[in-house]
Amino acid sequence: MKLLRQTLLLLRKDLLLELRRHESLMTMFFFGALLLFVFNFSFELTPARVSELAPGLLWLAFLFTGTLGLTQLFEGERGNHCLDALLMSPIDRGALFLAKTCFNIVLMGLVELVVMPLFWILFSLPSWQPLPALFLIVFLGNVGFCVLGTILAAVTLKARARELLLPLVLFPLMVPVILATIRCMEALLRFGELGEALPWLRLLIGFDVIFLTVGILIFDWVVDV
Amino acid sequence: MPQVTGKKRKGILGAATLVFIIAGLYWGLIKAPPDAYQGDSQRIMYLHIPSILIAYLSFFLVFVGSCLYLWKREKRDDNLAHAAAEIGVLFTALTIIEGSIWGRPTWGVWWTWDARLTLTAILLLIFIGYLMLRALVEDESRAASSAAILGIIGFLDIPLIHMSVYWWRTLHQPPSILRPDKVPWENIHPELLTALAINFVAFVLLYFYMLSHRLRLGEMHEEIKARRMR
Amino acid sequence: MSMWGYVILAYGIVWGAILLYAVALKRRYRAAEHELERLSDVKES
Amino acid sequence: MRITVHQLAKAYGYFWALRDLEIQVGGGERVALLGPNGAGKTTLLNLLAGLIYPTRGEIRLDGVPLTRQSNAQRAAIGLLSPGEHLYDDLTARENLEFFTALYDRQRGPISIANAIEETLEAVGLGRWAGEYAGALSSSMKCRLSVAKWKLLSPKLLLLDEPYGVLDGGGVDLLESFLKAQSEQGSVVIIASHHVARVLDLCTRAIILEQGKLIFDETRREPWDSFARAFGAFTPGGNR
Repeated sequence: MKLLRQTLLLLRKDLLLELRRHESLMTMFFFGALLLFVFNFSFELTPARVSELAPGLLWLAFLFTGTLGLTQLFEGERGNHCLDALLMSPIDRGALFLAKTCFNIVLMGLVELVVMPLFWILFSLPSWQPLPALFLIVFLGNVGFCVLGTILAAVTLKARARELLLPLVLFPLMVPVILATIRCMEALLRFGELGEALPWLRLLIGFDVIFLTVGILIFDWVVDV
Repeated sequence: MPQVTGKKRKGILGAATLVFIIAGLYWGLIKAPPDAYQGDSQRIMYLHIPSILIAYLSFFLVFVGSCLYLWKREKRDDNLAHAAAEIGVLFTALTIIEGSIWGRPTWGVWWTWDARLTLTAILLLIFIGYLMLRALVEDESRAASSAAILGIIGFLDIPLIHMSVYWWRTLHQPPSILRPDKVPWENIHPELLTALAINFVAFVLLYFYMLSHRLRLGEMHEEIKARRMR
Repeated sequence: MSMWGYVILAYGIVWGAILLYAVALKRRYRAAEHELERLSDVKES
Repeated sequence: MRITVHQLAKAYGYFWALRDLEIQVGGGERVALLGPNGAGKTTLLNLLAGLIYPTRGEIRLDGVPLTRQSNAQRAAIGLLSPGEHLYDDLTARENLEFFTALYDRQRGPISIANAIEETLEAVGLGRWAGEYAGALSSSMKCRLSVAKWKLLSPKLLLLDEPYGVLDGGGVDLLESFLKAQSEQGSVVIIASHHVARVLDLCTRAIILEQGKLIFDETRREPWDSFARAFGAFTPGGNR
């Protein structure tokens, strides 16, 4: 599939650039870890309450680190009008969208790989057993966040105060992902399995699929004046 | 839309709106008897339900305007989206105010995370984001296409937001009979229904009346920009 | 506050806000018309 | 390569940047696009490059209209801005590898690596292949751009004000590259204010003013029509 080949090509370039400059990854990682400490100071986290609050706190941290990543998403293209270079090339604009979305998902995934265990350690949660399943749910939440986030990052690229505008425009639209991810994580933490949170999972997957297709179709209009 | 008939048609629309508003006020406040359950505070419903529908209607118009603009790139469609959003924000905000005032005597609190109030609040946030985006992008045609994308994405997201908020609500708040969407419509007193119907028509007419003026204003702004350009 | 107090409050705010918006719209309308005349005079002269 | 521009128009809001353009350009022609600032030169180049889409009318490359879906067609189009469209954090070689892969110029992996080395040698950047593009001097960056487009070899070459940043050596390199490409049937369109230099290179001149085409002559007649064209457009000169 040509779309896939082009997406992987662009993704490889973005990852290589990130490896060279590693601006986004470092800032996102430290910001995530920093938020954990801030949570510790701002909430009275007795072990009993922490497992109840964990989903909300974790997801709040990932939401903000993700937004940080989104605002840096097109920085690599800023120098030498490289965005025009990509738009001029024979690639499908949907591939550009997919590559940028996957890039931010990879960044957020790496941050979560470190921050979640750190959360378990810092707040001494009882069992490590639900962690892999939790990570899968958070990954699905990432996909939803990055899909919509990439579209809106491109839309607000040329706006003034775009770092402020992006979260303002993005967060209200993220309500389904936020609610669904937190409900699923709560069910996993409390009962060890999804159970009655299954409809939330379907909603989350539905959200990801819908806006992935919408993104691929609409991205051509996003980057064109 | 030729100027002359436009003015005449707006005149008729304006007159009809006024008639229905007065009828709505009279019917809602005086003629209709107080509701069996909630007493007189139910009269706020005559405003609340029409404005919610207007809020959704304006979001739909923003969606239509955005799609047409992306497809044909005509200023007219962009103008429609912008006008619908501006008036939509007003009615959405009023819906929230009405909802919380209605909630005060019934639940004893100014704000409850009731599904419908939360939903309207999210709608308001999306509208505000839409208008902020338009304001913060300087380049004229880029602002129009960016707003169009957000208009489409926002509209597609509404059903998902709707589902998630309602599921979230059924989880926490025990269903109370007094919740607006639980009102038993069948044995409602006919007078109340007529009051609601009249007010509904009044609001729709008012909405399109204001919209037509706002569209005209949009056209004039375009005209001014065109004149300055030449 | 009695029931009627809330009803009056709600109606007052709603119709007040709509009136305010109508007035603002009217003012913007007149300003635009004025601007249009000014620009059209400039073109003729 | 044959370009036909049919009733092309582009508007930004109420401002008509281009109005009903009618141009035919055949392979091997080198067109100088002249006109005061804001005449629509850049808009026309961006439309030809597929970066933006026309409000009315259409552009046909070899008879096939350029539309939103025509991604593959853009492979044959190159908007050369010397020193631009390069990633500063990638080395010269990586830049070329990335863009050749992007334009699907992978004629078998071995030969593409050799082609990259040869082209870098040809533009005199052999020793700097491993350097970051950002670290190169501006004239070296322009050589890298020429190397890039030599590898991509587009059928339609568009240049927007190339002489501004080029040094002496760079200009000769660029002009010989353009001559070579147009001999192989490519179309070259250069928008510039350096009228003397660009007219000397090109076989045809087009002048735009406020989005309209006011002059379109090929070099068949000897110097007089060019002299008039040259006279017609001296910045601030009146017709």
